[in-house]
This record gives sequence, structure tokens and C-alpha cells, in this order.
Amino acid sequence: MTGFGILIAILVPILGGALVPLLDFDARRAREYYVFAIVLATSVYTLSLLSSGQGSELVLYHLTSTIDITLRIDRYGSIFALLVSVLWPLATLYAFEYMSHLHKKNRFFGFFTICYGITLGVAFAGNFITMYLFYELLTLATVPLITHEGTREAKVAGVKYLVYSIAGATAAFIGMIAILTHGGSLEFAVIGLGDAATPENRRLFDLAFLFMFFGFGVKSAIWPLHGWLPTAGVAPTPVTALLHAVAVVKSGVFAIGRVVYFTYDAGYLAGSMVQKIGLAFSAFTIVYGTVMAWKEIHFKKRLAYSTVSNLSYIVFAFLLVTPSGLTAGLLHMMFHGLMKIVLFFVAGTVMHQSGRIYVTDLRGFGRAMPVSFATFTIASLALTGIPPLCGFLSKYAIAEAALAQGSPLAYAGVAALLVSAVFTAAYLLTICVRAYFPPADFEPWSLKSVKEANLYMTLPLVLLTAAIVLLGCFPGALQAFIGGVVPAAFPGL
Amino acid sequence: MSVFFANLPEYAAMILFGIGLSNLMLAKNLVKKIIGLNIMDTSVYLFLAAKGYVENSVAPIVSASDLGHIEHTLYTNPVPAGLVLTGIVVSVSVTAVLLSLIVRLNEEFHTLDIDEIIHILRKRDREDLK
Amino acid sequence: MTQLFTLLKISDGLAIQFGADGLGRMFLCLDTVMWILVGIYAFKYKEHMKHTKRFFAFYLLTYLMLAALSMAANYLTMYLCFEFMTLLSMPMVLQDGTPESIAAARKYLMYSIFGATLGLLGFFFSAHYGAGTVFTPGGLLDPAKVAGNESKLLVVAFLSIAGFSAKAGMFPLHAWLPTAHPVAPAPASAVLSGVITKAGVLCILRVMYQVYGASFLAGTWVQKALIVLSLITVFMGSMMAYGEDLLKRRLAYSTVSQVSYVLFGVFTLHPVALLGALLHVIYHSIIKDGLFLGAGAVIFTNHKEYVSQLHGMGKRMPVTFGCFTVCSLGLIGIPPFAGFLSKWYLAAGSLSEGLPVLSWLGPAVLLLSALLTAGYLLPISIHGFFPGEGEKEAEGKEAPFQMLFPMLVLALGVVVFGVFAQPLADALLRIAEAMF
Amino acid sequence: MNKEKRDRLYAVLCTVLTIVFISVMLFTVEKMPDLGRADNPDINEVMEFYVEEGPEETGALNAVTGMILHYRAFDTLGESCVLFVSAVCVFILLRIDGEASNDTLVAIDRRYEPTDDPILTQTFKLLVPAVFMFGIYITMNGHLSPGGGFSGGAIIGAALLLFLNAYGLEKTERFMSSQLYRRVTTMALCFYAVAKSYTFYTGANGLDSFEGAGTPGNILSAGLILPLNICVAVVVSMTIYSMYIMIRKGGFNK
Amino acid sequence: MSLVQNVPAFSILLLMLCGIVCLVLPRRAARHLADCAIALVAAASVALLVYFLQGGAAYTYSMGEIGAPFGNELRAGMLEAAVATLFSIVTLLSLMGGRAHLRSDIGRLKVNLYYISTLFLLCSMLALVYTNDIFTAYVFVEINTITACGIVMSKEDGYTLAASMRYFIMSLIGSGLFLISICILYAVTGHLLMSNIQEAVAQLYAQGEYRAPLQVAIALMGVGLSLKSALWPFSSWLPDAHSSASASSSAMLSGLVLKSFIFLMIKIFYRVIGAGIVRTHAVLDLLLVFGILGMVMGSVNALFERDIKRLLAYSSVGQIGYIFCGVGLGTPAGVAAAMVQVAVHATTKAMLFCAAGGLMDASGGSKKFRDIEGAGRRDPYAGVAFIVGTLSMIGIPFFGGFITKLSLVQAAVTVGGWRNLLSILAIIVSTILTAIYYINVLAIIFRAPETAPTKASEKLKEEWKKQVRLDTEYEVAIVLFILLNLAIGLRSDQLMQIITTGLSMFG
Repeated sequence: MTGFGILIAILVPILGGALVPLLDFDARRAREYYVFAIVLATSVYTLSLLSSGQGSELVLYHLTSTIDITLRIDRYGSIFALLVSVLWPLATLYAFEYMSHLHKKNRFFGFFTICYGITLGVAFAGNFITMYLFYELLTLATVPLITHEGTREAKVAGVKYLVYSIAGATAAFIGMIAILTHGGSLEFAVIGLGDAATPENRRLFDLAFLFMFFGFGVKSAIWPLHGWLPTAGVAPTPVTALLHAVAVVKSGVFAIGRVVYFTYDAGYLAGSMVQKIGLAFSAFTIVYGTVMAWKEIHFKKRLAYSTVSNLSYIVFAFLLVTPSGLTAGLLHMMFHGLMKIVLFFVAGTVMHQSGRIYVTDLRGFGRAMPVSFATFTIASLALTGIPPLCGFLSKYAIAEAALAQGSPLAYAGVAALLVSAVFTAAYLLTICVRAYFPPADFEPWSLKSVKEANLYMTLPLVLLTAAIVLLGCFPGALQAFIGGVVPAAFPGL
Repeated sequence: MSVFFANLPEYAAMILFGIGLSNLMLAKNLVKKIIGLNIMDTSVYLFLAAKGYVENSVAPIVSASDLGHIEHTLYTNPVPAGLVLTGIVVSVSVTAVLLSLIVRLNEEFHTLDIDEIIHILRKRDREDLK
Repeated sequence: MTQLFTLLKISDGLAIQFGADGLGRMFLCLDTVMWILVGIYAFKYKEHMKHTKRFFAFYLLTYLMLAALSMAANYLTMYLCFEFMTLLSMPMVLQDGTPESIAAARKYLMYSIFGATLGLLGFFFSAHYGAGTVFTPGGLLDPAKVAGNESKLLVVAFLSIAGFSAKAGMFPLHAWLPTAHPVAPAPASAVLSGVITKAGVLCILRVMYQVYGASFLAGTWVQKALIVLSLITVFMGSMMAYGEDLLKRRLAYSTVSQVSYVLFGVFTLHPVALLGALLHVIYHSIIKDGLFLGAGAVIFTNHKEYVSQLHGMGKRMPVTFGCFTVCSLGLIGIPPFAGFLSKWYLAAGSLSEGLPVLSWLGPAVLLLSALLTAGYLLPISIHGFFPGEGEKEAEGKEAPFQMLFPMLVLALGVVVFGVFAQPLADALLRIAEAMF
Repeated sequence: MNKEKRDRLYAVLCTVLTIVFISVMLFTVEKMPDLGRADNPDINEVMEFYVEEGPEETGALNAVTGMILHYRAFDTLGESCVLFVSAVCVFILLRIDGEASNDTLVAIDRRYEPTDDPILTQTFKLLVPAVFMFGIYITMNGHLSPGGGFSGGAIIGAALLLFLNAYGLEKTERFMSSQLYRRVTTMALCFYAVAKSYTFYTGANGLDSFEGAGTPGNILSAGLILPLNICVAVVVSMTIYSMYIMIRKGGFNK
Repeated sequence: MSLVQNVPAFSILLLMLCGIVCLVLPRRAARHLADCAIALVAAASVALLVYFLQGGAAYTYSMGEIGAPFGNELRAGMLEAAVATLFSIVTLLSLMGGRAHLRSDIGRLKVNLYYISTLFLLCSMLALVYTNDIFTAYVFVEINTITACGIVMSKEDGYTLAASMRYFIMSLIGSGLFLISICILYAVTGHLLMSNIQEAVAQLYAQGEYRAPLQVAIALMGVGLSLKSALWPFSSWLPDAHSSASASSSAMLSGLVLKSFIFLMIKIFYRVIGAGIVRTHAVLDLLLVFGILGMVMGSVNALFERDIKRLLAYSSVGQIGYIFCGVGLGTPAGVAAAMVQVAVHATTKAMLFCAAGGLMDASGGSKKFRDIEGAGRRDPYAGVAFIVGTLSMIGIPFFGGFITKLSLVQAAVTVGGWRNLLSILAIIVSTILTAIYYINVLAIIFRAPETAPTKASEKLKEEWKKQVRLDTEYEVAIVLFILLNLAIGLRSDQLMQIITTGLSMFG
């Protein structure tokens, strides 16, 4: 398979998505067939690419003598692409139903599908500039989705998101250019700094790392750059779920992984000041995010803060700069995607079916919406880290990696992980308790009008929950797949 | 002190330039502004003329009989003179354009005060937005 | 454990495995007996409750998890069962659906999960420093990996034991107990107090003896600190119980105190003390179940919740109060009732263990606490049967037979195990010695 | 901050700025070469060349004219263009657009000044021929004596204005039409531009040019300088006239 | 001397001649003549550029048979040729893109005058680009000022007149300072030709003579030219002037006129004074600081603007700040970045102004935000232009703006100290702000009119429903502009090569 296959995978959803507003579907059915066909085709094609096209590469354009636009399938990117291509069709299915009551559907699905292509672009980017390209495009393509409702709140959220993201991307860009200018390489295939990492350049490279870390840290919601994420929850739930729990934020995390393992290397970062700074910030964010989630009563915002916390698990794992840290982070990246999308979907389903947005309003919902809350409970348990659900596995992996690394900050990270686990239980399980065990004065007739959502919404939920359970029990194949990234990231091993 | 007297015309030119500049910046009336501008230009001519001057010399117009054995020390420097000429032409042109502009502004706004004109425009803007 | 049953192998080092060793068998037996007895009682008591289906569902699920916990063969499985036991027993606490019960359930949940999380920390370390994962008498740590990391591991051991001790109600993580037990229905309180607290003890036993190993912890600051904590709890629980008027809460504080007897024995790291602890596990289960069922019977039939309301109740409910009195005597440790023997072994073990100060301070505290126990339990019986002059006697009637039957069985058990304790003590001694 | 305060602040700032500027400039001047010294930096080979070689090479005895119309002719072309574009700008601003009838043009004539003062008119009539002659002389002798196209053109322009005021619009505009203005100016400037393009081209490419210095001192000498002077004079005078007429009434007669 | 080397002189003279001739031509002929002349100049400049690309060395072209140090001179190198090409192409496209507006904005009798002004404007810019004589520069600076005002004023309403007045005053202060500075330089060096001044200055510096006058001259030069090129805070006139003028005029003013002064400044700093001396001078720091302030303040002002053309004008203030930031960094890379930004901004902003004209056409002539809602749908060319502009301004790879950001950051990270951090911070802040207001514009012009609550008057809504007549010239111009932007983004290596080679030919 030639590298052009990658381009096709990226362009099909982008062009297909761009066509949605132009074709201007009136009939819901037609739009759904069309969008789903594109998304599904892309997913199937991407999965086939992942299995058959490893290592293929396409140099799209020589932008300057030092900067190429390159697409490449490597193992690291494949992991992200796998996550995205599995989740997207399900989220699309969910979105069909969720959006049925909202206006401007053509615009929504247009951008929603475009984002798919762009996210794949992030996954398949072969160097930093290519990734920066797709990263920026992702920001721009998601802004209309956030402001979709057109309310003042939505606009403010959109602007906030834009400000944070652009600032981050620019800072990261500056970091990249600093590396490039001082003799480093932005290609992912090689160890980026190479011989340029002389002691004289070290201060500059450290600064560049911080720029890139905090630059990409915006999308991965490192404290204090997380502010956009909770407010972006005003977007329609499929967007919040897929983009702000998976695609967008994971692209930030993904990018940090790229920085850590494919530009700087373990030899440079291990024990360095910048690693410590990164670890400290991510460990703090882990705690901060859960505490904020615990204090928050808005359902989606609570989940958003939970995302803040969980993203830092991944960043923390990446920053351990050990093989096990890398695989642990990637594992959590996959699993958190699954878990969080279920949680968000349930939040959205609740909103869609009953219009309730606060966790305190969910008394007795377990009876009213049994499927949704069953899935929610399982996902909550998984996120809390109860074995043998998948969340436990990744947390375990992260903790083991941290212990193996053994620095004081790694131990602090383990502590943060545990504190966060307690709070996670507190903020998620209370919702379940409230939903299943309403107080004695609860009047069931008040939920008479609340019905379980239809198959469009429950099917993705059930499938994803099944994945949570099954992957938790039988992670072997996935772990092996993820483990394949180690030789590329640690060529010395 | 000798230096001071030696460069007296230049000093005068610089002070004039300052006066013209402050006039240009401070005067509210557009015509006065233009006067300030002209003072500024004139000061530059003075400066240039002073630079071109050489002690005990005359304007660089030679007589035909001297051709072939002209001694340049007898004459002042022709270059500043040429520059002054150009400067004058430019200043005249600009002044003409500015004056026409003032005529039009006066027709349009019935005032010569630039602040007031801007004020009127802003007011127009605000009414437009209502 | 020789025979292992692997339910699920997630990856290397992560497996859900079960196996039956003596300790597990003992706890499983205890759980089963208690569950049956309390279950019988609950069939009657359910008339008092809403959502009975739900109650029994979670009652059985909790039993399932307890059984699984007893059989758990490695740390992961134990952690898993421990978490699920918490989650599944929590609905029993909020059975009534009152705001207090919901708050209590939340408190219970949070304390337990916090404790479990500390336990998880222990798991992370044991997985990292362990030679294997299956519980082994004497500890599963890999000495090669441990070398140089002892202090780190000691901290973790302390934290994880303290974490599991939340379930057993040891200071400072005891506070959920007096909140949760009174609001739960009596059968739930009975099993919570009598059995589920022992699940915490089981976990601590596993961690101390089969993960870290007695030799690793013996004489360290961890052991001393834990003993001090357990002694504080013993004393404090008794004192709190002494001052408490709400009957079920008085019993809950009593549980706090009594389970720490067990923990004291466990922490002493001496076979005899451990024997005492195991004996006390069984005795206390029987006794405390009996007490709670008695309290429940009073509430069920006569709606009296406070000790001060019980003057003369003994005359109205002679069987209930009779059983209650027998159990009380057992708990105080009056020979030949059941509690005496366990306390005897605890004291003996502690004295022969030879830790400075603590080896004699422990028995002293136990003795003091026994006095306090007498102080807070006996007056109930005394006032019940002999209300005294001028006191207004409470009105009421005897509990139905379905409720009396389990109480009678339990009271009988107190007597029988007190008098014919030798076979049990022999069996438990084998188990205890196998732990070292 | 209200407007008054802001104005005052602005005034104070400007004054301070000016004072600072003047002091800096005075300081600068003090450090600069002294006045009139023969060894100043500007008395260098360039000046020497202009004065000593210039007259011979260009044929213009007036070194300044020779310099501006020969060596620095590009500057001077630019200068003429400044005049031209400023006239264009004045047109843009003041020309009354559309089908304005002659009546409107006359109606707005001299809005701001008195008309037909007899004393002025008569004096102008007396002066006009002399001024014309003087202007033409200055122009024609630009390469020999003080003067040249710019000064001559200005004088001719002044003469035109005098003529206009002496004889009135009607008479003047019989010949000074918009067409005449446009054609004459265009031709003069075009000639200038084309001629100089030619010399630039030949000069830069090292080709021979027909331009010859002639005999210095004669009227018909100094190569292109005389025609260029005439062109410049034409442009200047036309510009002056046109600007006047624009400001006066916003357009030529049709 | 090969024929192509005559291009600089003859493109200036040709434009001049055509401008003069336009006075006597009929309207239509004048228009065609202007177009043809500019196209011819563009073609010739391309030829010159090709000459340099094929290895031609920089050369001086004496205007007349006497060369340095006596006569006027032009000097052409690769950079000059490239800038000339850029200027002439953008002028042509701006004229094409705003043609429809010219018809409606300019009085019938004044069409010729407009084309004369345009031709002279381009002529003066090319002269500024090519001249090797500092006094010639002064003369053409004045032509530039007058003609620039001419094309603003030619749309005669109160706004343009007042704006021209302010522009004139600001600009004349600048010219005055510039002239004084020339006088000082002349007085201490005795030369007017750039190369000779440089020699003399280098010698004076080596001898330590006249240090103070030289310093003052450099400062005055910098201040004077930055006054003219609308460096913040001297830019208060700019939004008025650029927003009220006709579309083509705005495009040219914003896109080119300011850049010609900046180019002149770079030229003076690096060719007249000499890079080594300028770098030690505080004026660069001043330019850097004010450039950075401009980057931020221009964007901040644009953020609160509710008028599409004023927004673009404020955006220009910000973008000019980028150029000054590059110049102020003082390194060759910084200057190269500034030049890249000159090219990018010239094409992008000219395109956006033309497109803004299209939006106004599609909205009944109003340029207020509330009236142009959905205009991007009604005029898709303008819509696409704005998308491209936005992507470019944010700095998405493949677009011109990316290259600016790339080169500027590359320049910024190689300098040391506070300059480094300050400029990087400014780039971040300005990028954010730019993204916000451009995306806001996109949101407005693509808002679906049927769903959005709109405040536009009923009359305008009627106007919207009319089929917008688009002329081919406008469409072609927009498409070419977009292609130009993409070309810069895609062939940036060549562009950088031209600029760096050109800069090395400067000395």
C-alpha cells in the first residue's frame, strides 16, 4: 500500500464533511445514510490501513528546505488512529439521535465529519509541522461545533477555547521552531535533537520543551491551562464527548507524547529539570481536576473536570520517559477514551431525554433509564479503577511505571493517582447512588415522562461498555499492539 | 562659545524647526497648522543654505572666461542650493494640496478645527450605528 | 495455597485467582453461618422495610463478595472483592432512604473506598516488589528487589494496613461505623458489625502475614504504631460506647472497640495472640450479631431505640433480653462464656511477645476495656430486668419466634463455644501457626 | 479623562517633546561641522566636480542649474512630477464634477474675495507684459545666470494670474482652456520624461547621445538644459494657474 | 549592460509617462493604458527577477552618463526586483478587484485623475525601491504621500477628507524629520548617494568623528519613516483613511504604501548607515518595542471594531507591527522575516480589502457587521478570500502567514535577551487576538440569515435578496490573490532564498 492511502483516509471525511452543508440535506434519513457511510468507510479503511500499512509514508509537500508536510503511519500514531476510528462511527450514531431536536444539522454534521479527517491527520502526521497543521485545523474546525447553539454562553466558550488553543499551538510552534533553528529535527522518525543537544544549547532546548509542553498542554488541559475545557461543555454532547473527551484533548496528549519520545529522548529528559516541572504540573493537575470535579454539580462540567484529571494521568505517565511509562500512558489514553465517552454519552442522553443538567437532579434515573445508567455505572467503576474493568488496568500500569522509575515526583504521582481515585469514586459513584437509590421522599411519578433513549443512543453505549469490560479482562492483544511502540521510541533498547 | 556663534544659522534653523513642529502639532486651526509646516520647511532651507555656505565665496555661477581653470574654493557648494530648490517645490505643492483640502473640509464641515471635524465624524458614526 | 482456581488472567501479574487455605475456610464458615442466621431473622424483620427485594438482592450479593474475599488468592482479587463488597453492602445501609441513612451510606462508601485506595497503593508496591502474586505464608516479597527499599515499603505497609483497617473500624478511620450501623436495618447492622468488619481483619491478615510477612514487620515502627492505634481504638471505642444512649450506636462503638482487640492480636505478630485474635473474630461475630439482633428485635416489636427507654423491657421480652444478657457476658469476657478464652490468649500472646512497654500495656488496656464493656452492657440487662423503684416501666411485647430463633442459636453458641472451646482453639492454632 | 484635560495633557506633552527635540537638535548642531569652513565634509570631490568640471561638461555656467538638470535630472523630473501630482490632487479635490454649467462655475467664482477692483486691475494691466518678459528671460537664461525653469515658471505663472485678474475670466479663458492646460502640461512633461529617458538610457548603457554642451555662455548651449528649463517653466506656470483657477472656481471653462 | 538591466529606470519612467499621458486621454483609454502599463512593469520586473535568479549580480544604474558620486543612481538587486514585482502585481490586482467600486466611488471627470494618481503612486514606490540616492528618495516620498492622499480623497466624503488631512499632517512631520536627517547626513558626509554615504559613515565611525550627529540622524530617520509607515502609536489616522477609501485604494494603501516606506527604512539602515552601526543603535530597540506594541494594540483595537474595513485597517496596524518586530530584531533573519511579512501582508491584506468591497456590494454598500451578516454566502468569492485570509493570519501551513510566523519565530529564537522573550510573547498574544477577530468575521459573514437574529434594517434585507452581480475582473483578482498567497506559502523556500540573497546583495 502506498502512502497515498493515508491521504485518502484523511481527505475522505474532510471533503465528505465539507459536502454536507453544500448538499444541504433536508431529509434526516438521507443525511444520516450519507454521513454514516462516509464515517464508516473511513473507519474501515483506516483500520485496514493500520493493519496493512504500518510504516508507509507520504511526503506531501516540501514546504521549505527544512520543513516537509509528511504523513506516516507509525505505531504510536496508529494507536491514536485506532481509538479515533473505533469511536467515531459510534459517536456519529449517537449524534444522529442527539441532534434530532437541534437546528443547523447540516452544518453540525459537516464539521463533525471534517473533524474526523483532521484528527486522523494528527494521528498520521509524520513530523511536527504536519501535526501543527492538523492541530490548528482541529481547533478551527471545532469552534463552530462549540458555538453551535449560538447562545451567548456558547460564544463565550468558543472564544475561550479559541484563545487557549491558539495560544497553546503558537507556543508549541515557537518551541518547534526553536528546535529546528538550533539544529534539531522535527521528523518523528528520528531522535529529534541528535547532536544539537550540546550543553550550550541545553537551556534553549529546555525552554523549548516547556513551550511545547505547556503549548500542547493547553489541549491536554494541564493546570493552569485547563480553563477552556469545562466551559466548552456547552457544545452539543456528541462534541463534548467525542472531541473534548477524546479527539481534541487526546491530540494534545498525543502531541506531548510526540515531544517527549520522538523529539526529546529519554536520555535528554530523564532526571532533567523540565521533566520534573512536567511531572509536578501533571501530578498537581491530577489532584486538582478530581477535586474540582467533586465540587462541580453540573453534570457535563463534572465530567469535563474528570477529563482534566485523567488527561494528566497520561501526561504524567509519558513524562516518566520509560518504556513502561509510555505504554501505560497509551493504555490509559485508549481506555480513558472509552470510559469517558460513555460517561458523556449518558450525560447527553439524560439531557436529551429529560433536559436535566445537574447531578443533583438525577434521583431515581436508574429506574427510568436502566440501560444508560447501567452503562454509566460500569464506566464509573472502570474510571474509579475497580478491577477487572479497563480503568484499573491502565492505572495499575501507570503506577507500576512510576514505581519502576522511582523518583520522588513519581511517588508523588502515585499518591496523586490514589487521591484522585478516591475523589473519582466520590464524584461518580454518588451519581450512581442517587440514580439507583433515591431517598424515601422521592416520587417516582416525577420521572414518568423520562424514557430510556432509543437504539441510536443505547447501542453505542452498550457496545462501548462491552468494550470496557472485555478490554479490562482481555487486554492482551491491545497491550501487545501498544507495546509495539517501544522499539520506535527507545531505539537503544 | 565660539562654536555657538559659528553655527548660529543652524541654531536658528533648529529652533525654527521646533517652532514649526510645535505649531503643527498644537494649532487647532488647520491653516495655522499649515503655516507651522511652512515654518518647518523654511527652517530646513535655512539649514541647508547655511551648510552650503563657504566663507568668502560667491554663488556658483562661473563666467565663461574662467572655463578650464575654475577654482572651486571661490564658490559656495551648489548641492544644497539644488536641494533647497527641490524642497521649495515640494513644499509649495504640498501646501497647495493642503489648502485645497482645507477648502473642501470647510465646505463639508464648516469648521477649520481638525478635532471638531473628527468629533463630527465620530458622532456621525454613532448615529449610523443606532 | 496449593490449589488455585484462575477465573481470569488479565495479563502477567494481573489475575483473578481463588484458593482455599485455612484462614479463608474459617472466614467462609463464619460468613455462611452468620448469613443464614441473620437471613432467617431478616425474613421477619423485612415487614419493617420498603424495597425488600432490593435488600435481599444486595444481602446475597454481599455474601457472594464476602465468600469471594475469603477465597481470594492474590492481592488483586482481594482488592476487587473488597471494593465490590463495599459497593454492594452500601445499599443495605441506605435501605431506609432517609437523609441520615443516605449521608451515612455516603460516609461508609467514602471511608471504605479511601481505605481500599490505600490498599491499592499496597497492591502497586507488592506487585512491583513481589516475587509472585499469590499470597504466601511468610510474605511474597522478593528480597532482592526489597533490598534498599525497606523504609519505603514499611511506609506503604503501614498505609495499606491502615487503609484496610478502615473497614475494621480502627482509629482514625472508624468514624463511619457509629454513623452507618444505627441507620441500617438490624439485620444489616448485624452483618456489618459482626461479619463485614471482619473482612477488614481478613485483608489485614493477608497483607501482614502473607504479603509482607510477619518477620518483615516484626519489631518495626509499623508494628508499634499499629498496636498503639489499635489500643487507642480499644479504649476509645469503649469510652464512646459508655457514653452513648442510642442502643445501636452503643453497640457500634462496642464493635469499634472489640474489632480492635482482634487487630491488637493480629498486630502483635505472635502465634498465641493470633490464635486469640482468630478466636475473637468468631466469638465477636456471634456475640455482636446476637446483640444487634436483640436490639433489632426491640426496635421491631416495640419501637424503642434508646437505652434509657428500656427500663423494665426485660420483663416484657424475657427471651430477647435473656439472649442479650448472655451475649453481653460473653463480650465482657466472663468465663465460661465465649469471650473469655479469646481475651486470655490475646493477653498471653502479647505478654510473651516481648515488645517493650506495649506487651504489658496491651493486656492492661484490654482489661480496662473489659471493665468498660461491663459498664456499658450490663446496665441494659439490669435495668431491663430490674427497673428499680419509681422508674416508669416500658410497655411492649415479646418478639416473634422467627426472630427469637436466631438469637437463641447465637446465645447457645456463646455458651457452647465458651465451654467446649478446645477443638476450635486447636483448629485455629493450626491456622495461626501456618501463618508464620 | 474629559476632553479638556486630555487636550491640556496633549499640549503639555507636545511642548515638552518640542523642547526636548530642540535641545537635542541644538546639541547635534554643536557637534556638527562649523559654518562656512572650507574643510567641511561637504566641500569634497563632488562639490569640486560640480563647480570645476560641470560648466564645461554641461555647458551651463550656472553650476546649480547644470547640476539639477543634468547630473541630478532624475530628482528634478521627480520634482516636476510632484508639481504635477499635486495639481492632480487639487483637481481631485476641487474640480466640480458632472455636468456643471458655466453658470455654476461663474456663480461660485471668487466666493471669498472682492471682484473687479479698478486700481488693482489697472496696475495689473501695466505690469503683466513686464512680468511675462521677466519670467521668460529668467527661464531662457537659467543655464547662464541665476534662475531657471522653476523660478521662471513661477514668475510666468504669476503673470498669468495677473493677466487673469486684469482682463477677467472670459478673456483669459479664451486661450487658457482646460484642453490647453492638459495638452501643454502633458507635452512639456512628456518631452522632459522622454528626453531624459533617452539620456538616461544612453548614459547608463554607455552609448553616445546627441546632446552636446555647445559653447558655454551662449543662449543656445548646454544641450538639453534649455529645453528642459522651458518644459519645467511651462509645467510650473500651468500648475500655478490651474491651482489658482481650481481654488477660485472649481474648474476651467468648457 | 544587458537590456534587462534598464528595467528599473524604465519601469519608473514608463509609469511616469503613462501617468502624464493619462491626463489627455479619454477615460476608457486611460484605464486601459494604466492597466497595460502596470502589467508591463510587472512583466519587466519579473524579467529582472529572473535575470537575478539566473545569477545576475546587483548593479547600479546611473541616471545619465555620469555615475557615482556625482549623478543620480538607481541600484537593483534581487530583493529590489522581487519587491518591485510584488508591488506592481498587487497594484494591478487591487485595481482589478476594486474596479466596480471605482465606478461608483469616483466622479466621472476624476477617473483619469485616479489612474494618474495610481500610476504615480506605483512609480514612486518603485523609485523608493530602486533608488540609490537618498535625496531622490525624499522627492519620491513626497510624491508617494501626495498620490496616496489623492487615491484616498478621490472618493469624496467627509471621512476620506478628514482622514487625508490627518494622514498628510502625520506624514509631513515624518517627511520633515526625514529631510532634516538627510541634511545632517549630507553635512557630515558630503554625499547623497547611498553607497558613498555608507563609505563615509563607516570611515567617520572608525575615526570616531561626528558620532552624535550620526546617531541623531539615524534616530530621526527611523522616527520619520515609522511615522510615515504607521508604526503604532502613529497610526491613529490609518483606520480612518483605509476604511473610508475606495476598495482599490484601501488595498493599495494597506498592502503597499506602508511597505514601501518600511522597505526604504530597511534600505537606509542597511545600505546607508550600515548594518553594524545600526545594530548598536537604540533605534532598533525602539522599533522593536513599538512594533510589538503595535502587534498587540492593533489587534486589540480590531477586536472591538464593528466595521469590516476598519477592522482590516486595525489589523494592518498589527501586521505592520510584525514587520517592525522583524526589523527591530536587527539580525539578517529578522529583516528577512520582515520582508516575508511585507510580501504576505501585501497580498493578503490587499485581497481582504478587495473582498471586503465584495462583501459590501453584497450587503447594500454597508460595511457594518450587522449588515454584512451572511455576505460570505451571497458573495462566495469574498467568503473564500476571507477564509484564506483567516487561515493565513492564524498561520496555518500552506498559507502565506505561516511562513511569516515561521521566519519571525526563527529570527526571534536566535537573538538573545529580552528581545527574544518579548517578541515571542507578542507573537503569541497577537496570534490569539488575530484569530479571534478574524474568526468572528468568518462567523458573521457565513451566518445563515434565516436562523440568525439579525439587526440589519429591512431595507438592507431587501437588498440581500437581490441577485448580486459579480464582475469577472473582481473574481479573477480574488482568485489570483488567493493563488499568490498560496504561492508564498507553498514556495516559501524560493521566497526565502530570494530575500536572503537579496539582502546579501544589499551591502
